[in-house]
Amino acid sequence: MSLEELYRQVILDHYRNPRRSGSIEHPDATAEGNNPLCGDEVTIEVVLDEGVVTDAAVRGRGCSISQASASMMADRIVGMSVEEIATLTRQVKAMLDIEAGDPGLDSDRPGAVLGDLEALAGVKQFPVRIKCADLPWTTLEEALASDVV
Amino acid sequence: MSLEELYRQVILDHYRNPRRSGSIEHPDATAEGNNPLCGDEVTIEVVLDEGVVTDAAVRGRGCSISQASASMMADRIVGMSVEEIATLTRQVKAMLDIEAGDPGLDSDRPGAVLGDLEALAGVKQFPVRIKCADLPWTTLEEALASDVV
Amino acid sequence: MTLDVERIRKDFPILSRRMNDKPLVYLDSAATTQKPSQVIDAMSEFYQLHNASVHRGAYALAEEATALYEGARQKVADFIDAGSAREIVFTRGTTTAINTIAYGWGLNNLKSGDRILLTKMEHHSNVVPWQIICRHTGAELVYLPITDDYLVDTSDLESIIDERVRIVAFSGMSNVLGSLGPFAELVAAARAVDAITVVDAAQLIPHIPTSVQALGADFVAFSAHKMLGPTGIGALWGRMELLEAMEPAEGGGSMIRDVQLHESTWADVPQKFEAGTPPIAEAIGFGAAVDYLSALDMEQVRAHDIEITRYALDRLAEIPSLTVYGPDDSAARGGVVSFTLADIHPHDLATILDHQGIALRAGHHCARPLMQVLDVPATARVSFYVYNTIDEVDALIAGLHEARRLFGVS
Amino acid sequence: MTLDVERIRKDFPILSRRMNDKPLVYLDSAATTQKPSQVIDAMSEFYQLHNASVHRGAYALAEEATALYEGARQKVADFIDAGSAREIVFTRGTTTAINTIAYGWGLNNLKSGDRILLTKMEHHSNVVPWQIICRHTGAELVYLPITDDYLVDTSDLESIIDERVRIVAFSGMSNVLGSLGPFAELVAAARAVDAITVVDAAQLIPHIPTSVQALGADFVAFSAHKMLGPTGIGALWGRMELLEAMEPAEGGGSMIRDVQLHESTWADVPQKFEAGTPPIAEAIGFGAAVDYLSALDMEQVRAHDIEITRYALDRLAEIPSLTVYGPDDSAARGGVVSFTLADIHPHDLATILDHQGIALRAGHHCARPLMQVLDVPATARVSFYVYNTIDEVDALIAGLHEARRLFGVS
Ligand SMILES: Cc1ncc(COP(=O)(O)O)c(C=O)c1O
Ligand SMILES: Cc1ncc(COP(=O)(O)O)c(C=O)c1O
Repeated sequence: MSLEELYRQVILDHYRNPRRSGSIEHPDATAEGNNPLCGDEVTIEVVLDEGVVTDAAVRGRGCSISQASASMMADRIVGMSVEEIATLTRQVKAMLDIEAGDPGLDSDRPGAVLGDLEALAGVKQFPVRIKCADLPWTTLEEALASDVV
Repeated sequence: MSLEELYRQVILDHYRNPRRSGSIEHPDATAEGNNPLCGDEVTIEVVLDEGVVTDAAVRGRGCSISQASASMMADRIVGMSVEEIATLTRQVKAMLDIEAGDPGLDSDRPGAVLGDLEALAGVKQFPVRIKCADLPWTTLEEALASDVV
Repeated sequence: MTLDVERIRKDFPILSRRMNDKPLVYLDSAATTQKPSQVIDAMSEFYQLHNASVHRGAYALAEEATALYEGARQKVADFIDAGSAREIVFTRGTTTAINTIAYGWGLNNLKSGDRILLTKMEHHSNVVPWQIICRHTGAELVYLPITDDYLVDTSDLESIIDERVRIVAFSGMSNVLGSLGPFAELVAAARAVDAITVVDAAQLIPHIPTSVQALGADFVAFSAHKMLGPTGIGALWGRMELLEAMEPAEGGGSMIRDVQLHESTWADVPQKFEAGTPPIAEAIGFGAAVDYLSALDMEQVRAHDIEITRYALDRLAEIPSLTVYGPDDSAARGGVVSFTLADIHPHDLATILDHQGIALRAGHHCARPLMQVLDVPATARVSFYVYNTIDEVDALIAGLHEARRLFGVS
Repeated sequence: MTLDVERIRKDFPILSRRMNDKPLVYLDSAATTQKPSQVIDAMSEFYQLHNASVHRGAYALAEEATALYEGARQKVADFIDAGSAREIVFTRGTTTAINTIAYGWGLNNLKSGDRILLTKMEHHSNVVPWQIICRHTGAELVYLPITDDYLVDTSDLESIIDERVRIVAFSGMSNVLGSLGPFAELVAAARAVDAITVVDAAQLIPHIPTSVQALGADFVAFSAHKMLGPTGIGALWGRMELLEAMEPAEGGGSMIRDVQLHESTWADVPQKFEAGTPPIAEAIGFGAAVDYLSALDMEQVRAHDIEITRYALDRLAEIPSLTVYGPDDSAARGGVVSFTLADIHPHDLATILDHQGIALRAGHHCARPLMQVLDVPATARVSFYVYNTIDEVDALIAGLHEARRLFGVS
């Protein structure tokens, strides 16, 4: 395991230039997540249209891993349906070694499925940091669950 | 150290037939002592006439050592002045190894000074029990101190 | 013997000690048990290799310590068949666990006129915290009496328990009489009036195979040091929904989600109840202790308790003018036997036996209300555990005869 | 070096460990220190030879355990120059010690309108217990601000402290900034309005030679595990007359004189505050820890802290875009150094350094109110103790340069 694998350029880029950073005036679903032990915070807001995320915003503070993960996530989910997001979330968690079992990840072309998010794969060599990478995803799950009526 | 030295006949006799057991209607000095850790209890009442104990009563419950010590003490102090009792108390405590230094004990004829009380000497071989033998004496000190005006 | 006691004894270094030139016969396990090397070494090894603060570290050593600490929580949870490790709160011991409920639940929920139902055979740990909370809230204590055969008397339970009763707290196994609590009855009666149930399981968990889920109570408190584990740690098991609703007693680090100048929010269960640096090495020792007991098999531990206690009760019955306080029925009791012998005070008995290397307890055993019921100032008490042998009971009996001789008791 | 650190390091088994193929560089002693063999072995030996319950036993083994336990109390008393061993109450740690005052003194003496004065650099342990007691009593918290040079700001003390203030509680040494408290000023101001003073000495006692009598405060709380001792134990020192007047927080066995069904009376100090079976082996380990520190000589421990901290501060100052939070004056601070490095989050720093075997802390350090004053979500923190070397500081500096490289910080 090497630090270079953890701190890839794309991570540092998302950390320093977070995408979709800010807030949305009338979100359909929102959730705040925090990691009381290390202090990372993430707030997620999404606009939904017939089960599809049409806009998303995140803000928060914390380490490069949690903030980059949030930025990549926000960038990625716009245009995806809630079901697609659920699959993606499972895939990310599997990549982070959080969830066991076959997440339906296309192992031949993982890049095609996860794209930028693949950059988070290095985290699983650093168990202390897995929860940082995971925080935005768990918070997103909560946000989407809160919307389900 | 032998158990026979601890449980001499005179101890068992005082335990089973406590002297001056009971209470006094108008005591001049009184104190209650107890040993919260082992539960021994002693109450002492004395009548004083110009600095001399003219009557004494004890009651309590507890082990043979504490109750025999109380009985021997009550029997002994009647007729003694407060100063004489203070000396005797120091002698007893020295015998029990509680107080260091020369208590003014006449080492040639200890029996003549302490009499029956010598039977308590065996206790010092049993450190756990020293506080039992001491309880009545410390309580007596409190009773007499409470009277000093 | 059901257990291979000779092999077990080899694990306990202290059992090779001699006291007063006699082999140590340790019959005071209800006060605290001895510790096997497996437990002692687990703690030393933690300090030698893995010591770090838990949860808050961002480095590998702290992760190791955290994994060991949380692993111990899981072991303790499994040992008592808890639904989840999160239902285990590590405390300093049974006493602190009961105080945690008293302050956390009691101080925040009780009001004047409310009642707490106890039994007259409780250890001071299950009496005094409630008295303190009553003083603060105006609630009052009510006691269930004891039957002639030394069990909790539930015959008037229906008239005693009504909706004023908010808490029913009772010992799972008396540390004086050995009596096992009438769990099902008390739990059902409490549930009928929506009272919470608190089991002082300081003696129960070490001696009786227990599933807290089957027990049905709401809170169960116990201490590691009475079940081969270290001092300084115990556990409070609670039903998740109650733990979630309950306020913490102690405040401090690690139990918070956020701290502002004038108010704070709490971390999730169980951290909410674990303010400050926890007893980390002790948790690991506790885990090693339950591993040891599980390897012996708690059913076998119980069978050994029954066997040795039965033998002790039968031998004690042979001694003239000896009175045993506690049920005779092996199924209704654990391995704790209290007694008095003629007019020999229990402390004198303890001294005489100590002289022969035999360690037994004399006193009120932190149960003064029970002593008043029994109408004795004190009793002598022997208590057994996995390392005790029939030979040791024989030594006890010989010691008691020596006491009779010294005191001239016929 | 003032201390013979190479010799000292041999006493700490964990320091020969390697982490990630690098020698372990342990820079998190403010969280918990490592333990010398002398401490580890003292506890093992207790369990192997002397283990029994204290105070209540009537046999020789229990007397041995009691003598060891009370001997440890005397050692801790001597270490802080207490007037009497009876003024030492063993608790689970600093957090429990402060909660003991909060519940024992606060809950029984405070009323609506009363005030508790804290500083904005307190550890959550010295904030949250007071918030809880305020909720129960209606008292309120007031805070002293922090100066630009990271000290408690006492410039408005006179206007802030009046007779509404009943308790003044402050840290002896900040676990984030290293700042030493303005003891004399706060103690005098508190005394002038008859308020009690509580010193959170979790960092003070391990690092600064301290006489509690000279300090002049009323209560002093500290933890064994931050001064080479075991987890699971700490101490509350209190002035005898205050301890005698104070109600106990926890109820249970050993802390009573008598228990009746509806009320109880308390044992003498310190037993009154030690409900239940105490952390016995831990007390003995605590005693061994203060023996170890006394043999090193606390003046030398302090000199070593100053030397290594000075070196660290000077080296850290060489790193571009690194900010240290805390006083620069060695006389005004202990061996705790918090910092941030450019926009690299402290957790990232910790991970990068961990990769090189260096254990440091990142986070809010249980001091969120202070983080708000500093206007940072978190800091990185290194903290030193008797076993740390100048070489280890050099390793830290190299690690920080590696972090700069990885993050492309100039
Ligand atoms: C200043 C300060 N106060 C209080 C505490 C709490 O100590 P403990 O966790 O040992 O109770 C700590 C350490 O965590 C501390 O550094
Ligand atoms: C029945 C019972 N309850 C409570 C306690 C208190 O346990 P601890 O002293 O470990 O807190 C004990 C043992 O002393 C006990 O036997």
